[in-house]
Amino acid sequence: MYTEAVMDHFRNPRNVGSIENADGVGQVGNPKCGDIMKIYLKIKDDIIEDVKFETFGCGSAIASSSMATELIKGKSIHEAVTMTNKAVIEALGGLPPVKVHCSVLAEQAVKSALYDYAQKTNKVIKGLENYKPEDDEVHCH
Amino acid sequence: MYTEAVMDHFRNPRNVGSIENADGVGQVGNPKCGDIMKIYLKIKDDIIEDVKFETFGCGSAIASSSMATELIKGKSIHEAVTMTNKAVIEALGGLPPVKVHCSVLAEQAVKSALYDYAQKTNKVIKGLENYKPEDDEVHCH
Amino acid sequence: MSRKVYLDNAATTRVKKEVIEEMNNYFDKFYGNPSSQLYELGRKSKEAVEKARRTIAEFLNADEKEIYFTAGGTEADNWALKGVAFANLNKGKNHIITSKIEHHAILNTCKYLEKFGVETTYLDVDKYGLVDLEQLKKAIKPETMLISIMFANNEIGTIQPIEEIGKIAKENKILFHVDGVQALGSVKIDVQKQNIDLLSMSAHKIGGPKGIGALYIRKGTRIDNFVHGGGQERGRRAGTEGVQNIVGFGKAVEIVKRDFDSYLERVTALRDRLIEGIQKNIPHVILNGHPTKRLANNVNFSYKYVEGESILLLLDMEGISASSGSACTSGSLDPSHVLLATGLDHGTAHGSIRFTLNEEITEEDIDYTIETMKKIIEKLRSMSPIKNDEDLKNS
Amino acid sequence: MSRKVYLDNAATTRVKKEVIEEMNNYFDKFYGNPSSQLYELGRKSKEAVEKARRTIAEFLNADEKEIYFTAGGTEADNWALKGVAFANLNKGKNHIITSKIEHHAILNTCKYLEKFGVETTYLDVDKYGLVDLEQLKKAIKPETMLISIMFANNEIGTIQPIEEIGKIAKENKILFHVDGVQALGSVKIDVQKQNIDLLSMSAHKIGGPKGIGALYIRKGTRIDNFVHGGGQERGRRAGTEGVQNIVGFGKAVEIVKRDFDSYLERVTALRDRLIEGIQKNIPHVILNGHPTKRLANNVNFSYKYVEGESILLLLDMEGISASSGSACTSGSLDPSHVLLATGLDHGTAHGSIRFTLNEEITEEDIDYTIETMKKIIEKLRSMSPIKNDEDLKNS
Ligand SMILES: Cc1ncc(COP(=O)(O)O)c(C=O)c1O
Ligand SMILES: Cc1ncc(COP(=O)(O)O)c(C=O)c1O
Repeated sequence: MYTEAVMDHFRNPRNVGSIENADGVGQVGNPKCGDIMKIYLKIKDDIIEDVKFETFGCGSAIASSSMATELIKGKSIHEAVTMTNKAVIEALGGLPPVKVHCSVLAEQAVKSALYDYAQKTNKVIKGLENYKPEDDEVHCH
Repeated sequence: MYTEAVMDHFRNPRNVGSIENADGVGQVGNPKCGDIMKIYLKIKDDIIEDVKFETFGCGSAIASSSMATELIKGKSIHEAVTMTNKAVIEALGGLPPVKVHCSVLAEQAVKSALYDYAQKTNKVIKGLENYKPEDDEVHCH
Repeated sequence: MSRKVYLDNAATTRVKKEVIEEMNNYFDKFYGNPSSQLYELGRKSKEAVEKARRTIAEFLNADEKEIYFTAGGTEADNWALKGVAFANLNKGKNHIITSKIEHHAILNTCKYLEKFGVETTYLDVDKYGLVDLEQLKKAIKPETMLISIMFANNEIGTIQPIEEIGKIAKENKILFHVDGVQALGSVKIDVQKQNIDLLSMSAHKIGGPKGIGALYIRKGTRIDNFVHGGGQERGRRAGTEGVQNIVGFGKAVEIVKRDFDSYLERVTALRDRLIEGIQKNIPHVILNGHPTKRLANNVNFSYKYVEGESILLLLDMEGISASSGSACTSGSLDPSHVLLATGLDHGTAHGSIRFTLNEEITEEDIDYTIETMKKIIEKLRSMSPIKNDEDLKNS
Repeated sequence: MSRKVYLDNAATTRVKKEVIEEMNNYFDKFYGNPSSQLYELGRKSKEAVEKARRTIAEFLNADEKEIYFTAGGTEADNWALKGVAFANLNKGKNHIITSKIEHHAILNTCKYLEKFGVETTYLDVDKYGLVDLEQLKKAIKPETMLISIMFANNEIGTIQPIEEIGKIAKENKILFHVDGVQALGSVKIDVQKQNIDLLSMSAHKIGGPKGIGALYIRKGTRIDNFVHGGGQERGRRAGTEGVQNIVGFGKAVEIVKRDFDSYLERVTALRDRLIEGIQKNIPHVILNGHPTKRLANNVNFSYKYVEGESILLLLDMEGISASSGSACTSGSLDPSHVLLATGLDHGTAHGSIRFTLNEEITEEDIDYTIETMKKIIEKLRSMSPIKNDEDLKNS
C-alpha cells in the first residue's frame, strides 16, 4: 500500500529526535486522531541549520515527518514556509488517499514551528501572516 | 434416492403390457400430475390369473405399478382388494416421502380395475362398497 | 455403458483444470485476509481479488469499481431486487416488471417483496419463450422502479432482446437488471451497449467454483446494500471475501474470454447435431425454446407420452446426466413454470429433457446420446398407457 | 528475519492440509449439483453436503435439520437479525438488544434495520468487555424480539456468560442469537444447554475455506428467509451450494472436534507465555480483555505512546503478522469501537495490537515475538513526542 520511498523513510526516518533550546518548536495533531507531530528547528541567519522531529502516528505520518524535515533542512525560513503537503506527497512518490492528511499534518507542523520562531523573534514570515496554530478543538481528518 | 428394489422394478418392470379382452381394467391419475397407471386383469374363479400394467410416470410410479402387479398376481380378488399402498412401499423397501403418492396410485389402480370387474360381473367385492373411481377433478398429490 | 456424458452444464459445470491450479495457491499459501493490508499475506489476497475483478469488468465493458462479488447468482439476484426496492420504496416507487420465465431467485424474491408493498408485473412469453416488447411498454407505470429480465433462460435457452429492453428502460428512466447467469460465456455481454444497470453472474456455470458470483452495479445506481457488516467490497457487500473462489471465478472468465469464439462455434455445431438427431430419430417430439435465438449449448425437447424422471433415471444408467422440467424431479407439484409459460400442456411438459453441452463433449458423445434416447423413449412409450394425443386428451 | 510467524488467526486461518485434501475431490471429480438427485454425480455432492451438516450439528448438540449453510459469518448474522426482524415486525415486536462490542456484521445490520422501524439497545461492557446481566434484564421490553450477543469477542477475546444470557432470554420468551464465529473451536458450544436459538459460524476462522459459514436455527423459530430462490437447504437458503467449501467446513469442524482438548491446552499455554513475556519485557502496556475469561488464542495489549499501524509495519518486516485496533488500519476515523467501549481513551486505543495464535505456533515463535515487540516499541517510543501520561493529557 505504501511506496518504496514511504517505506524507506518509515524504516530509516531522517532527523529523528529533539533539539535542546530549539529556536522554534511546533506540535500539531492529537492522540485522539492517532497522529501527533513535533518539529524542532535550529535557525541561524534565517537558515534552518538543523531540524528534528518526533512523531506519534502511523507509517505515513512518520515518513511524512521525515520527508518534511529533509525538504526544509538547509533552506531559508522563507523557502521552508512555502513547503506544501503536495511537495511531501510528491517527494514520497505518493500516499494512499486515506493517508493524505499525514502530509497535511507535516506541512502544519513545519508552519507551526516557524510560527513559534517568528513569535519568539518578532519576525514576519511571508505566508504565515494568516497562520493560526491549531486550536484545541479536535477534528480528525 | 431410490432403494435397490425400486430400481430393480423400474429397470425390469414385471408384467408390463396390456391384456386384450381383460376382465377388469382400471386407470387412475392424469397427465397433469405426471402419473397415469392402467391395470389389466384376467380373472377366473375369483383368482387373478394374469395382470398387466401400463404406466406413464416417474421411476417410482413404474416400480410401484410393477410391484403392485406382483403382489396381486395369483391372488383372489378378495385378497387383492386388501392390498394397501403401505404393502407396496414395504415390498419396495421404502419410497422417498415425495413419492409416496405413487404407491397410493398403484393401490387405486388395482382397486379401480377390480371395481371395473365387479361392475361388469355384478359381483360384490368386500372393501369396494364405498370405492368411487376417481372423478375428473384434478388434484395432484 | 462405461461412457460418461455429462450433459447438465446449465445445472453446474466441472471446474476447469486451469481454474483449480490458480485456486490452489489460495488455500494454505496465500491465505491472508484481504482486509489485512499491513502485511504481505493480506496484500497478496487483496491483489488476487482485484485482479479477478478487473478481468470480469473488462469482459463486460464495465469499470472494475462496478463489480461486487457475491455468494452466487442467487445472492446477486436478491441483492439487485431487494436493494433497489428498499432504496426506492419510500420514493413512491413500488413496481417491478419481470417475466414469467425467470429463475426462482427472481420470482421468489418478488413474491417475498410483496410483504413490503412491492407489486410485480410478470410478462408473458410466446411459444419460444420470448417476451413481448409491446406488453413490456404497456406495463410501465410511474411507480415502476425496475425491469428485471434474464438474458437467457436456464431451461429452454431462449435469448431475450436485451438491447431493445435496455433502450425501453432507459427511455423511461427505469433501472434495468439482467440475470446473466446462463448468458455469461455464451452471449456477448456489453453493459454499455445493452444499457444494463445491474447484471447477475455465477462462476459455477462457466467452469468456476460453486458458491461465488457477482453483481455488476452501474455507478450511481440507487441501491441499498444487501449484506451489512465490515467494509469489504468498498463498503457495499460485507463478509470476508471467498478469495480462492474469487480467484477461480476470475480465471474462469479469463478462459471464457480467450476461448469464446472457438467455444461458440464448436458447441453450436454439436447442439445442432443433437437437435437434428433427435428430430430425425424420435417421433412425437417438440423442441422447446427458440430455434435460433438460443444458447449455444442448450437442447430441450418434450417427448410426448412419457415422463421426464423415468427418462433421466434410464439415462443415468447409460452414463448420461441431464435434467428435466418434470415436477417429479423438482419435488414440486407442477412441471417447469417456464415450459408452462410457453404454452405446453402439463402432460407434455412432464416429458421434457434438457441437455446442456460444454466444450468437452464430442460428436461421439452426441451420437451416443441420440442412440440412447431413441431406445429409452421407445421403451418407456411401450410401457405408457398414452399412445397418442387422443389418449392424452381423454385421460 | 526469515522466520514467519502468522499471529492473525482471528482475521483468518491457513486452510488445513486435511481440509484441502477433502475438498480436492469436489472440483472436477464430484462436481455435480446437489439439486440433481437423478444422477450419480449430483447425489455424491448432496451426500457430501449432508455429511458436513451432520458433523457440525453433532458438534453443537443440534439436529442436522437445524443447520443452514451460508456464505460466511456475516451472512449468518444478517440472516439472524433481518430474518427475525422481518418475521416479527408486524407482530408488534420491533426491539433488539445487543452489545456495544459486537462485530460490524451485527452493528451495521441493526443500524440498517432502523429504516424498517427496528430499535436497538446497545448494552455497555465493563473494562474487561463483559456485558452486565442486570442492564440486560432492564433493557427488556414487551417489544423485544431478539437478544444478540457474541459468544467471544474477535478483538479482545472476552467470553460472555452465554448460558446465563440464554436463561434470561428463555425466561422472557425472547429469541437468543449468538455470534459464535470466534468461539467455534475454542469454546464448548451446546445450543441446548446454553439455550441458543440462533448461532452464526464461519469456516475460515477454524482452518476451513473462506466464504462459507452456517446459521443454526432452532426448530420452530419464527424467522424469514434471507436469500430467496431455489429450494436448497430445505427451502430456507437459496443458491447452489458451495459444495467444496461446505465439505471443507465439515472437515475443519471434524478436526476441531478431534483435537479440541490438546488444542486448548497447547494454545492457552502459549497465549499465557506471550502475555507474561510482554508484561515482563515492555513497560506501559495494558492487557485488553478479560485476564481469564478469554479465548485461548487471543493476546491484545495497548502499548502506550505509540500507534498501532507503525507497529504492524515493523512487525511485518520481521515476518510477524498481527492486527491493530488503530483507526489507521481500518480506514475509519475512530479506533476500535470495542476498545473504546471498554473505556480506553482514543490515544491508547490507537496503540493496541492483537496477536491471535493457532496450534502451529511454537514457543520459539512466541519468544521471537516478545523480543521483536520489545525492540519495536522501544524504537517507536524513542521517536514519539509523547513520553508519559502527562504528555498524553497535555497534547
Ligand atoms: C438464470 C439463473 N439465475 C440464477 C441462478 C442462480 O445462481 P446460483 O446457483 O449461483 O445461485 C441460476 C442457476 O442456478 C440460473 O440459471
Ligand atoms: C465475531 C465475528 N462475527 C462475524 C464475523 C464475520 O464472518 P465472515 O468473515 O465469515 O463474514 C467475524 C469475522 O470476520 C467475527 O469475528
